[in-house]
Amino acid sequence: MNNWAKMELISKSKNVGLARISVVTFAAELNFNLSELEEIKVAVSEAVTNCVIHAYPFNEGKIMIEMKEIDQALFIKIEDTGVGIEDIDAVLEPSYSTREGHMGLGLAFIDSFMDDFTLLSEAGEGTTIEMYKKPERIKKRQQDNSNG
Amino acid sequence: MNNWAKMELISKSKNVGLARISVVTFAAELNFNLSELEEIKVAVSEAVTNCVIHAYPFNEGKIMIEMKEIDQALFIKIEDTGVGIEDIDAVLEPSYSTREGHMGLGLAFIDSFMDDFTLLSEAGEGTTIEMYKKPERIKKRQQDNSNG
Amino acid sequence: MHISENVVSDILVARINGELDMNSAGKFRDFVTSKMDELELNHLILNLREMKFIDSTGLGAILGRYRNLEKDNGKILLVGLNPVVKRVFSISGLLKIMKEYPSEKEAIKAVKKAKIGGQK
Amino acid sequence: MHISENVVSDILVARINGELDMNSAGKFRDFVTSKMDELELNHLILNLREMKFIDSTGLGAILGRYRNLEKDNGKILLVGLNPVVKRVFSISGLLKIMKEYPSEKEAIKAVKKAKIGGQK
Ligand SMILES: Nc1ncnc2c1ncn2[C@@H]1O[C@H](COP(=O)(O)OP(=O)(O)O)[C@@H](O)[C@H]1O
Ligand SMILES: Nc1ncnc2c1ncn2[C@@H]1O[C@H](COP(=O)(O)OP(=O)(O)O)[C@@H](O)[C@H]1O
Repeated sequence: MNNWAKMELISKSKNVGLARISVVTFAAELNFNLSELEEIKVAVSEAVTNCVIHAYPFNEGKIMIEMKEIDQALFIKIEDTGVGIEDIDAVLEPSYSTREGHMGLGLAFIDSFMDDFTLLSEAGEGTTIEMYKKPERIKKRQQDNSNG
Repeated sequence: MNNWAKMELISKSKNVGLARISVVTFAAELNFNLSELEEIKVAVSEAVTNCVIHAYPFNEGKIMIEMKEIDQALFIKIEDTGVGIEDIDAVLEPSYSTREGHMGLGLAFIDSFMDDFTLLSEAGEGTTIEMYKKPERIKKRQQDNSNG
Repeated sequence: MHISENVVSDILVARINGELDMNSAGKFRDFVTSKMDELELNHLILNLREMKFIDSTGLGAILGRYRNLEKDNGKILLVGLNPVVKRVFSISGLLKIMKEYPSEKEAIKAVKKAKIGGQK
Repeated sequence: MHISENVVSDILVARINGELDMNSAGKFRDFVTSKMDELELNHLILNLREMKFIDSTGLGAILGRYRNLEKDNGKILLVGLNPVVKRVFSISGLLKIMKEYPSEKEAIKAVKKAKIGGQK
């Protein structure tokens, strides 16, 4: 069976590090190199920080994290049941933030550091972000195989 | 709200390290010193290894881990739905193991390294182990307060 | 995260150890602000060689200090960016407003030179 | 876990790097067994200075090697136990059958001395 793990956390700022370390430890068993693992850490940190700051601005709520190995690649789903997003297209713009003092770079970092991501949300219902990344070594190997 | 986290893993040997690191990262936010954190790592490793080896000997199953902060101390619950234990009193004896080549030391280590633990099981239903540890620093502080 | 510091004329040299994220950004801001206010320092050199992690919240905290110092012509200078850290600084645009130097010494020299040139 | 090794006369000196648990115990056993069989070595010095973690499964793997070598009067000697590692060795009883030495050099000397003394 492909590896898989699930986690549930409270939206406290000290748990952002816990989420990061758990996911990167899971990812380290795949074929990522060190700088890819650093990129995954940043992406997870951004998504979980968004839950703490934006999804639950006034009280603590739950954050659900799922990690999966799919065809030697990493799939991560991070979910909250917080305030949700009114205008998804707007928040996907780099430098857009609904909070003063925030850089609006979180989603841009996720976009840069992961191969693929999807943001799903409904205002008042919560937000789900799914991210996908395949190790460069595996991509290369699969390409070499299909070429030769 | 006191901190709290939950995790669900598949009983693969590579996930023993993931469990260990996640719990110790959670515990690091409490007031444990470095050698107490090492002790917690050993205890978690023993409990999760038992699930992999004993609870699910023939196929992979799920392991549920809950960690909680209670009155500045750490509470950990590790649960499987595997084969369960026939004779709890027997397995609690140091050096007792139902598997050849195993030292029967896992539960003895948990006993040495945690303040308290409870083993609950029913044959065919699965096993739950609960462990509790309070940082020495907190114990000392609470004692000083009650003495003075 | 832990910060160790050093003061050279009107410069605070801060070495960040550990992770700069939403859990430590407040501590970073409080430490730098109070130190610089207290000793009336103008410039900040950030040595990030021992920084294990930074994300957009950490970068935001550094940008906040930049905006703060800018009012009085204060500068932030960077030292010891590893490749991944350099990349997040670069993507964020912060490398356009803060320069990187090969060592604390070089960064200190750069501040002093700018002063003689009359740019404070 | 990663093992680096060194051979001195009939002794394998193995330095364990990382974590020795159920995920790496098999690799440890295979590495030590095949190296010692191949080169017909009798004794094993384990340098654990860089070992980051060990639990009862890791100790079991070391005990397994001990039982194996014992048949031909081979010994296991330990080097570089940090306090926590020393405690788990001690609780497990392994320190009663394997001695600790302050350095690889001292451990090698001890094996050679025992041989001159005729105990192989
Ligand atoms: N989990 C979430 N719940 C609610 N809103 C979110 C969530 N994640 C992102 N957002 C919205 O998307 C915007 C952009 O996010 P991001 O690019 O990470 O930048 P920043 O966090 O700096 O604002 C946020 O300002 C917020 O309005
Ligand atoms: N989660 C579990 N499921 C089923 N049996 C278990 C579980 N944990 C412990 N046991 C039983 O308890 C015995 C003693 O466990 P332990 O002290 O950890 O030693 P060891 O794992 O070396 O056998 C095991 O041999 C096994 O029979």
